[in-house]
Amino acid sequence: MSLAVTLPGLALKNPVMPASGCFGFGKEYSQFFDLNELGAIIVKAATGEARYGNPTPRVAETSSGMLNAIGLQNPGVDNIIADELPFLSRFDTPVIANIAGSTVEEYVKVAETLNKSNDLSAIELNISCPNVKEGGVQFGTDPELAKEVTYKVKQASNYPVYVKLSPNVTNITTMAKAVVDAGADGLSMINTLTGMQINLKKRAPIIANKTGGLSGPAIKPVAIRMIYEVRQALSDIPIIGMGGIMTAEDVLEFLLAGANAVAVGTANFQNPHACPEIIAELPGILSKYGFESVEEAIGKGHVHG
Amino acid sequence: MSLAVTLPGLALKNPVMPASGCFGFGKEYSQFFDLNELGAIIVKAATGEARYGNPTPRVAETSSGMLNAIGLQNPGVDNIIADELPFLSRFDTPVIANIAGSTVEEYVKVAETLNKSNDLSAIELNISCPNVKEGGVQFGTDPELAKEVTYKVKQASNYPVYVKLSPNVTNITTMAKAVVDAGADGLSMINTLTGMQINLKKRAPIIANKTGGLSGPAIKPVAIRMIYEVRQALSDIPIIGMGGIMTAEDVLEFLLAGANAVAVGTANFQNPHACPEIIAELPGILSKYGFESVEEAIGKGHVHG
Amino acid sequence: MITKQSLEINSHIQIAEDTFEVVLQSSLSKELKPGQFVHIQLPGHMLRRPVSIANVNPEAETFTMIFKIFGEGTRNLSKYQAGEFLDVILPCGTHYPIEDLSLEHALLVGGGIGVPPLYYLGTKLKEKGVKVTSVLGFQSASHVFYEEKFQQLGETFIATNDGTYGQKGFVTDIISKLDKPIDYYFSCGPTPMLQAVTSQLADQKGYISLEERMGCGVGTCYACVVPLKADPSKNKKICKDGPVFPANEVNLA
Amino acid sequence: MITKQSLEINSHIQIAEDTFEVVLQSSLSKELKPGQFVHIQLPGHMLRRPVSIANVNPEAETFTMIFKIFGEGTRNLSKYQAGEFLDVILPCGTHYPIEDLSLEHALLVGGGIGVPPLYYLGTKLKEKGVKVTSVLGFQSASHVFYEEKFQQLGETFIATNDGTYGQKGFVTDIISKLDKPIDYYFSCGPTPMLQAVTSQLADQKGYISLEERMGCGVGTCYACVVPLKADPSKNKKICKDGPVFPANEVNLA
Ligand SMILES: Cc1cc2nc3c(=O)[nH]c(=O)nc-3n(C[C@H](O)[C@H](O)[C@H](O)COP(=O)(O)OP(=O)(O)OC[C@H]3O[C@@H](n4cnc5c(N)ncnc54)[C@H](O)[C@@H]3O)c2cc1C
Ligand SMILES: Cc1cc2nc3c(=O)[nH]c(=O)nc-3n(C[C@H](O)[C@H](O)[C@H](O)COP(=O)(O)OP(=O)(O)OC[C@H]3O[C@@H](n4cnc5c(N)ncnc54)[C@H](O)[C@@H]3O)c2cc1C
Ligand SMILES: Cc1cc2nc3c(=O)[nH]c(=O)nc-3n(C[C@H](O)[C@H](O)[C@H](O)COP(=O)(O)O)c2cc1C
Ligand SMILES: Cc1cc2nc3c(=O)[nH]c(=O)nc-3n(C[C@H](O)[C@H](O)[C@H](O)COP(=O)(O)O)c2cc1C
Ligand code: FES
Ligand code: FES
Repeated sequence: MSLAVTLPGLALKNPVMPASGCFGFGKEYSQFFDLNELGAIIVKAATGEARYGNPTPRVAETSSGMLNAIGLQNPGVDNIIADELPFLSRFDTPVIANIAGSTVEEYVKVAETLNKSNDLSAIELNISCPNVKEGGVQFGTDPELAKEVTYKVKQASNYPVYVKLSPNVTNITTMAKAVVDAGADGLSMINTLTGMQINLKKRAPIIANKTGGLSGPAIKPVAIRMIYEVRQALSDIPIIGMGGIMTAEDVLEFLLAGANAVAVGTANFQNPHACPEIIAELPGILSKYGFESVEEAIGKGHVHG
Repeated sequence: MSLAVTLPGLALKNPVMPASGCFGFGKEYSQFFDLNELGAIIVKAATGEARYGNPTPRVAETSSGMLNAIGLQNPGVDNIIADELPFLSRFDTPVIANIAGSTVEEYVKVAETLNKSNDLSAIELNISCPNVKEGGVQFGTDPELAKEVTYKVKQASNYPVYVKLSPNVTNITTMAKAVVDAGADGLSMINTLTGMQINLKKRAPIIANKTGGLSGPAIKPVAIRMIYEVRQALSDIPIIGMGGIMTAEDVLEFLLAGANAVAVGTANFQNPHACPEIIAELPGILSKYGFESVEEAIGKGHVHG
Repeated sequence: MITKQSLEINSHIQIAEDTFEVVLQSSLSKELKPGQFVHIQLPGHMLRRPVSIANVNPEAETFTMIFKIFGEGTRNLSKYQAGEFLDVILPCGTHYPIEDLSLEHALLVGGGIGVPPLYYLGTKLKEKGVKVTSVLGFQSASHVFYEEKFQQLGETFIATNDGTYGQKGFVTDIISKLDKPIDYYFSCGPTPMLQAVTSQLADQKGYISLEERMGCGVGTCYACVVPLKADPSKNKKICKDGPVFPANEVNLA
Repeated sequence: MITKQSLEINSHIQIAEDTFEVVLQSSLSKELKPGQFVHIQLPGHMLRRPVSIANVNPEAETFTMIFKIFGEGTRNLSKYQAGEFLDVILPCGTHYPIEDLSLEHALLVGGGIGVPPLYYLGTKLKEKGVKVTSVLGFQSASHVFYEEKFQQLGETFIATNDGTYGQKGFVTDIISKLDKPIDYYFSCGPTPMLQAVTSQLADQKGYISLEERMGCGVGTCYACVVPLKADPSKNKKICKDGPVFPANEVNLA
């Protein structure tokens, strides 16, 4: 049973990696398990300067999901390169940086700065963070802006660029095509759906930022649908799929929909062992459903007509 | 404790009504409880001619939700007027027809035909049904088309028109403004989010139509966010809110977000007594959170800044 | 009348591999007819699960259902114990209309989880003095259940897919060797089996019971339709117009 | 080291209105320090629930937690029984650094569900020979718990919001009448109480323990931050850098 998958810049021993923002920079979860077990690691978003993020509360629980509005808190790209990435370099696991910004210039600057690090294998271009007032989300919902930022980051970066798409759009295929046209090496989808929960006692949104990003199993059907649609339209583009993965069965569902690899986000909070447990169960699940490798399952859920 | 709410064409004794497509034409659930208890009843979509709908399977279960792709099966507007609506006229509960179509002409024809019925109080214009191949969803995602169909139906109908919005859009406020500009008397939101689930054994989407509409508590945060946003932008437009309501607390959350009344969909399938039980609990929940009437709670979850 | 009840579990035992027999207490038991089903709410699940009525004890006011673990919902159901309660909508759907049929010899053809409703039907037929022959298909020996009970109703043949018990093969293999004159057949099981049985017995009168993914289970949501043979542009609801249909009424293709 | 364990419940009893005391068996018990918390998974809930450690029995390898029903998660937790298991991440967060402090007389100030961690702290202080005075605030008489246990640690004053027990009013009303010389205060409770206490005791050294809605509980998600007084553009994570902070370090406004 081969779990290996090869994507631009990423020779993965298995297709499972923690999702950006749900694993910090790896240190905390390295107390729970050996990070060598992971297919790859996508770290928390990096911006040009350190960001404080949004006021608290920043999270809320929903039915089969959660809302978050962290607001891209991070120590800034320079500190990430200096203080965070070296720790991860000791593992035999590719690291993907997630980059964010308020302006095209900031994105480009972060991408350029990351070229200095030798601890990376790829970049995930987060054009879809719904929790920052300026920038962020417009890039993810306007195909022209998405094209521009993708093109410029691609020019600036020495690494393969995976563009992370927002699900908060009328037409996901249009967005996917736009960034692929602009040179994206792959796609990462989906980021969170914008949502809100209201505190009945306080008569106000629970999240201080009012809206937050909905993640977890609640959004899995939307993620599967979008990946399926994009895979129908773009048969060759590498896709890292995510949104509500909790089990190895979920991973297989994403592979069938057309993902080449997957990321696990919210599940880490419920179970810090989520990633290694899913990886351990994957071979059994693949063979239960008649597959001999991960590669074999990719896109096999598509029917024609 | 007053539960009454007055909306264009609708003097509701309480703000709770079953959602379109989740209550048929009332007969089956009238075996479980007295339909007089309901604030109103929104019946299944009517099209110009009888529609067979999509192939089966038409439903699937998801985490805290379900997918459906019924495909607007209905006996056609003439049969609905002749065979279905008269049964409901014996109850002291306003009836709202839900109209759908593939072309502007079909919508207009259905609206005109419904003028013949004396058993209605309002029309819900479903421009957002994601489960029919032609028509349906484009009206719900293109502001210009939405405007046109709203305007023409409004011209054709003797009844107040509530336009039911699709959540599958980048900007819900743009859609809301478009239909309000075109004369909508109110909004109904949200319809289902487009989703998919894949059957691992069959290696194909479970729903025969491939995609289906996601409903239930999973989507509640998206519904609350969209209603909140539209209420911020349009302070006076009546809104019937829906999406994942299971309890009287959920109803209050929708009222706080800005809904004037609410519809309960998927919950009916889990509990045929869902609507009357929610109505019975509503006064207690309102007073627990310090409200003396439904009207008082509407929009009270908004904070400024 | 259809009702939602909270029903106490009187007994809950495993009777075959992954297969459980549950006896529930309900004041409505005596009204339940063969072919009807109940619609069960399980915590953590959005949709109810339909399960057929496998027997009724009108004096004790209990009824029996038999289910097999298929996915998460039935796995959840398998963990219940006697004394716990289930939230159930009942009775759902139509029944085998045996009161209206002139019957001397009935053939019951069941496959897997299609077997349970036929047992209740068989007891009712026997009460009426009808001769009953049963042909039951299971995956393998470990899945066989209720064989003796069916034998008490009349001659009973078992087929298993892998030949570990009874005859190796399908119910149709057995039926082709039966040369008993029957008036009606009654069949319940997976759709491929029903397709095979209805074409094999095309010139016999019969009733079949169908399965489909359900939403409401009471006829409001149009989830569970089956096209009509006479006019495939029309359909019927399995939860309300069915699950029992005259064999030639619906289009299984 | 922080670990996820499945812990058996040794006892689970109600000790006041809506308030439960749970004793859990864990091989890590003896490593748990006052001020730390555990992060509990409850079925059907996406996020874990943080609950403080209220006491430890190192010989029995058990620890105690005390919680109040607040919403669905704690309601769910209240239904567990001895013999059942809980999925727990432990130990989480920092502790009151009493080993490093030169202490003769400590003031404990707790409000509601902020009281439990102070009990474990008090036992440790007493072990060290520190004199302990406790001021505890509750909603009303029916919510009071552990009064006698605190009295065994030292002088204990109770305030209730509605005056149904002890002194009517807030913990600050009692503190203002105390004129005991204390070295340090240790406080845990709702943020408004902490604000009042920290400003009332602004010229005393002290430690406070904070609450915030959490995601991971281990420091990866940045959900649970609190701004620093020195530079409110910087913040610390309550789950990892806290929940215990020097009283003047963080900005509660
Ligand atoms: C009228 C009727 C009578 C039935 N009687 C019995 C019986 O007596 N004994 C028995 O073991 N089973 C019976 N079934 C099948 C039983 O309902 C399914 O096995 C069960 O719903 C599977 O649920 P799950 O959660 O285990 O599976 P999952 O696959 O996790 O279920 C997911 C969803 O699919 C639906 N679903 C999956 N398979 C079926 C199916 N075959 N039919 C209908 N819905 C399905 C579930 O209800 C649920 O909504 C009957 C079905 C119908 C329609
Ligand atoms: C470090 C720490 C220690 C705690 N120790 C105790 C204790 O010893 N005893 C006790 O009774 N309570 C304690 N709490 C508070 C307890 O965590 C909350 O009462 C509980 O999470 C509420 O969950 P719920 O499901 O009942 O409420 P809900 O409102 O339904 O919870 C919804 C979400 O909000 C979060 N939430 C709600 N209130 C709080 C809160 N006050 N603090 C943190 N998260 C919250 C929940 O964790 C959950 O994610 C502590 C909190 C923290 C942060
Ligand atoms: C607390 C939290 C923080 C997140 N931060 C980021 C981030 O910094 N960058 C990013 O691209 N996505 C971020 N995400 C989105 C996740 O990477 C992922 O796309 C999303 O949560 C869906 O996956 P899931 O359902 O498995 O969590 C964050 C999600 C959560 C829950
Ligand atoms: C089975 C099913 C059928 C539906 N049919 C219709 C319909 O005919 N017309 C319509 O406007 N909405 C239809 N809807 C959408 C609901 O009216 C409602 O907007 C949606 O389900 C969200 O509410 P809920 O989460 O409470 O179900 C249907 C929903 C379901 C689940
Ligand atoms: S399940 Fe709803 S109509 Fe049959
Ligand atoms: S809860 Fe995740 S960082 Fe504190």
